[in-house]
Amino acid sequence: MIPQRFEYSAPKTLDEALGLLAEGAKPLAGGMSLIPMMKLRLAAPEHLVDLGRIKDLSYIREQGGSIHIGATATHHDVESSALLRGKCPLLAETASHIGDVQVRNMGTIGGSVAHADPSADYPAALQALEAKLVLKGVKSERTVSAEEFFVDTFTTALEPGEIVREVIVPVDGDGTGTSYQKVLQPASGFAIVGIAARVRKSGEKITLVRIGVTGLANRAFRATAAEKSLEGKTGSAAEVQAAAAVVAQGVEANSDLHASADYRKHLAVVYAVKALNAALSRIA
Amino acid sequence: MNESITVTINGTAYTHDVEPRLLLIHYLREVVGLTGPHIGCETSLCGACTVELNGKAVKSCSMFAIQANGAKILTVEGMAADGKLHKIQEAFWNEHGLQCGFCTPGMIMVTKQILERNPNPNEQEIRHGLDGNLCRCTGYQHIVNAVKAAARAAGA
Amino acid sequence: MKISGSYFLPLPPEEAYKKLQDPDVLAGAMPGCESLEKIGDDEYRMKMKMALASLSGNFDGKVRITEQTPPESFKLMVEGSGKVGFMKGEGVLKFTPKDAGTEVSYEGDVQVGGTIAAVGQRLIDGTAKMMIKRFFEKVAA
Amino acid sequence: MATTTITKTEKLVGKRIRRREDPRLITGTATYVDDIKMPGMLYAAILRSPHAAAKIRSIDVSKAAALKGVTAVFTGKDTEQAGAVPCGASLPGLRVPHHHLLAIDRVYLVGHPVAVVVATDRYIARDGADLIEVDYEPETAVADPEKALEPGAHAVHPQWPDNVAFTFHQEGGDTEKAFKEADVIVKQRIVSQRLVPNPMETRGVVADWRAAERSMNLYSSTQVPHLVRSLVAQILGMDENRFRVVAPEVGGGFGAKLQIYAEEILLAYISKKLQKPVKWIESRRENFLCTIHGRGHVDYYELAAKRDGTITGIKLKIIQDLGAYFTLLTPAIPTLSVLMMPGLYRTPNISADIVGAFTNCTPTDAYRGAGRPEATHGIERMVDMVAAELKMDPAEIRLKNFVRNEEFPFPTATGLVYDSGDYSAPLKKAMEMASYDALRKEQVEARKQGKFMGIGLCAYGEICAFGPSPATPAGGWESATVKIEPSGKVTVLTGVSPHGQGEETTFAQIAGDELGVDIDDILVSHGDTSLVQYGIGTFGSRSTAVGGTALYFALQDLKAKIKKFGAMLLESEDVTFSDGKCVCNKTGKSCSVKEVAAAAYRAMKLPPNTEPGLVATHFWEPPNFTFPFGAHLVVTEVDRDTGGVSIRRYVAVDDCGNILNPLIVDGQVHGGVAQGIGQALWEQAVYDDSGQLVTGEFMDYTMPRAHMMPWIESGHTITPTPVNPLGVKGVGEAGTIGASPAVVNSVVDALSPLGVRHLDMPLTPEKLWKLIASKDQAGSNA
Repeated sequence: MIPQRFEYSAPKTLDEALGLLAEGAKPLAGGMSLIPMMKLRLAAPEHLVDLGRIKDLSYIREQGGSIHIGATATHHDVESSALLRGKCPLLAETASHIGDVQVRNMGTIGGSVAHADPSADYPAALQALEAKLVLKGVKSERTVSAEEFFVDTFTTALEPGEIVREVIVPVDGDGTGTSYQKVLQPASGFAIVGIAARVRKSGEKITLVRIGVTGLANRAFRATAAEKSLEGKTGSAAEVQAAAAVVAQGVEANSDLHASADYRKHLAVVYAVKALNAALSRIA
Repeated sequence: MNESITVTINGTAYTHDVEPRLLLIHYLREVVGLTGPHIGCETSLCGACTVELNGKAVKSCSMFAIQANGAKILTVEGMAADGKLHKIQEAFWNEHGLQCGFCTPGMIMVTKQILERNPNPNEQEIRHGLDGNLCRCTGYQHIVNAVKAAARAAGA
Repeated sequence: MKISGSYFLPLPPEEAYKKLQDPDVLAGAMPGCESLEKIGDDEYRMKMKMALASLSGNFDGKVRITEQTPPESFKLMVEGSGKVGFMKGEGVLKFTPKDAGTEVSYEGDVQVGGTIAAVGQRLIDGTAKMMIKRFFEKVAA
Repeated sequence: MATTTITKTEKLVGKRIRRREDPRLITGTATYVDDIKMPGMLYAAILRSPHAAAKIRSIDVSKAAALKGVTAVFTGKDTEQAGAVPCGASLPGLRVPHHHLLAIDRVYLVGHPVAVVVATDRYIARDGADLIEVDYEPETAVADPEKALEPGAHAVHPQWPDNVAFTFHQEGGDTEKAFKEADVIVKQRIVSQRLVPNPMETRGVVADWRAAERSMNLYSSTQVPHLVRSLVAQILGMDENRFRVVAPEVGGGFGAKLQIYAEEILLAYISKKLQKPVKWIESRRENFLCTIHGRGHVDYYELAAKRDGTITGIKLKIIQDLGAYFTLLTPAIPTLSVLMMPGLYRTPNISADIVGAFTNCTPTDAYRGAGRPEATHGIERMVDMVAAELKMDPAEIRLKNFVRNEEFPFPTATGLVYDSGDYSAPLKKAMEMASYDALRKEQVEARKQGKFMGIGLCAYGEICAFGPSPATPAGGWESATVKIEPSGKVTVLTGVSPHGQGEETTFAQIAGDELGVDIDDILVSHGDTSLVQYGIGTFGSRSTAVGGTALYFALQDLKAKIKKFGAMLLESEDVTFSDGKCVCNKTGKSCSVKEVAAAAYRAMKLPPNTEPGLVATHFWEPPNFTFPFGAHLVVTEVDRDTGGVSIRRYVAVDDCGNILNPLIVDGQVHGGVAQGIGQALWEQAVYDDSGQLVTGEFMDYTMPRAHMMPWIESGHTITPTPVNPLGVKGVGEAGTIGASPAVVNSVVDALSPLGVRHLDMPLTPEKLWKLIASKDQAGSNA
């Protein structure tokens, strides 16, 4: 219940924060994952840099055909953003599935993705959206794809001292439908399996399919075989079923007391059907 | 090591020196003496510690007091005004939305947030909104009724 | 919790067998190993600092090698305890020649206790797999 | 509005009156243990074992003791002589392990307390606990009761290598004959899994020794303050009359706080030792490990029946997972299952055996229902299986076997006497509320479409209002004092210790009606041993049925006094007291309770042999238990693709005798049902083979949340009990007892087309999916 002692800094600028992080301090964003672990003393950082006081890091704005989301935008900011709801509803929908009201009020997109919990919700959507992440260190700034970013269980492409500065998602025009479907682990609210589907149609033909999967494996990933299976088709029930059937193919699935690997793989298929059908039905 | 923070709680400004590791819930309960918010777990899953911070319901056990420096906080103690219960409090009372009362301050504070964002929620929306708060006594049904009643009272 | 898997090492079985018992190799490959000190025949004291995302903890433990049948198999036991609990892994490593190298397969049990066991249930499986993968990658490197 | 406004002349009893305890709770101004602060107060943190079984080679507390702010560190060596945790239950041949306050040289379960660090604040105490070094030598543990009973299993207590704490046998009638003459015999192993009670407020203790007064003030989150006082004072050799226990606001109990815990004894000991007030507040993690668990049964059932559905005999063998130690009632709990094993049925022949097994786990004890949910679950599952075997409707077989209305008081084969009942009434009402026949038709259609729709019934009975003293370890009576103060205001002091059940309201309703005074003029107090006469406490659905009855009789005594003083004031022998007034039947002159009270204390013209004042105390010993009953009907659907269960309808019809406050009764039913559904679908204390509790936080132990609960349609039938003059039976545990079998029966019914006849709880989606997948597989192969 009680964390160990630590030093605390709350810089007002990003540069200042990055300077401290370069010296080995750990970032504190919304704290929704970190603070409970600190209370149980499973985490004991010596120096915390609170990113919450940095000005202008919680923006959600459209810029050059994409939507840019600052690291400290909360899940509530994302779920309630009119811009996202209109132009990238998948991310807003996914945010609404995270934790609960209070967690969404505090938790941030930057903190969540940097934590890279293999059962977190955002990574599925970011994979499906082919999102870009801007990583910033004291002397560097680079942009990586979601595919490159999520490396393994709790492991990302972040180098020591770097933070996720912003997340960039595309604006999907007419003809695209999306959906996030999640099997909830009822105790903690994490995803046993979460499927983010993004489908684009031109006339009757499906021209683009992106499927992000979380909870199933050591990291969120894109189910490319399933995507390919559906591209060029019309989206009939049988086609959707056939695509979903390969969503977990070749995946070394997670297993815990809430769901075995086999059950997870099965749920991935069932929920891929749900997500794809919902996405198809939402194509304007 | 200690740092000075100033927080406005239920309309009153407080300034204290705190250790950075001091959790907001302990600050409220031990330093300021507001024992309405409770501690029911350590994994931010029960919601008994819910308070409003700058207009948003948060779990005060999962943030440090120092993070709240400069913030405006409302606890359940600040809900009643001028000796009159808040409509949400009245609704919990009328609908028997509590038994042992331990989760109640958190339930009341999250209800405030639910209704601010959706003044007329249906049953499913209410239940979804209450998901971050555990109650072991009521089976939630009378709490759902209380939220509905509070919504009606606010609309009236 | 049961664990099993395999990893390919581009070495003949005899060398792979030896390498996986070499204290320097073990010290370099065990995730978080800070020191490995011989305390007996095929028995070492180990200090580890485990870090995974925001989680971290120091563990004092032991590494023991038993049931040796070179170059086919041996049993590896790793245990550690710290303020956040303890962990114990025990497994048999088998060495089978394959494609001019060796397939090292393992089968065993991981046990976790204390606070980590209380909150880490959904992560133990994934974490164990990742640690083992990292271990073999380092051995192979 | 859900609540009723009362006009003056109306009776209070029976009305939906909003609770009088609520204003402090909804404003956050109630005082729970952790809200208590005292000058100079110290804080304790407890270091606990991470191992389920280990020898302790050494404990080094030097670094902790040297930490700035740490006042003292205690280990088992320091407290060994202080005493042990008591067990109040006794059975012939019972092996009672000595339950030290802190481990001496071994630990027996994860969470076993090893050392206490006392410091000037809780942060430092926690830091200090981290600095203690304990060298453990881990041993193999045993965490499963059936494995514990296998030859060669690890001995939890080395002196008892078979891990058997006791065996118990009971029989009634001629079971062998019944089985010999049976047309059908149905057998099933039924597991009632371990649960964690999880009141939202964890436990907490503040101990405040006042040397000059030689007095101990112990604040504890407990359901039984007087028992805590008697036992802790006795254990520590302190004077009971100078030992005050206060149960302040208590944030839920469910049996978990019907205990005497090591920490209550430890804190009192430490406070006296250090001459300072000391506080300890349990973390949720500690609550999972160190507060009792419930259930933990493996039951082997056999039911004998005739072709017409008459149940003629029941055999039951219970393997009870006791845990590593006993808490207050541990070994007694499964005996309650035996008492209730016939359920509501007439079955004259029963045979029961219990084997109590030690495991390296948290002790099991009384969790909401305590033994009755297991018994009800067992019999109600078995009856469904017999019905299926005989192709009878589950309602029909129940109606056929119920004890009949004319048979009350009904002596059961287990030696109880059921007080009163109309057992078919709630079942019929539930079926009517749910449109049972229409549901069955709908089910036929649903099955044609390949849907798994189930309708589950449970007719439950329970033993409540504990209870006659010969059958209750600490005494089963209850007490009440009513005082009318000189101003006419009324104070009720009750020996029960409610913590959410609403007796501050229901008792005010009783007193208000009896005395004819405004409910706002009545204060109901409880939970402070220095204020309240000796009492037993709140558990076993007893508060209103036993405590309320004690109050009722105290009120009768007081009314006699009022009449006497009324006669004095009205100068007449012919006086009636009703509706708050003494009326002279001859002159019609009257005086109010307020006037009587003033006169009783003023004592100007006392009649001979009359003592001044208006106080009455009554200790009431119940002549029998009460036996509430009811029927729950649940409609479920199982998702073929995921195995997920959705509860489409939940109908609960409960008969708890007379209802004092319907609002409160509904609340009790809802909460009970939530815990019963929790057991049926989600909750389980899972231990791994090494004795680690792997569902040991809310991260992994699934508590029912708002979105998981169905809407509960509740109804009532009313059959007053003759056991007490209020006619009330108790309702605290009813919902929990009725829910788990109703839900499981419904899901089994849903999956019966696959040939499923039994499922053990919790009915997790994966369990059901695997089953469906395997049957579908088998079906397609056939």
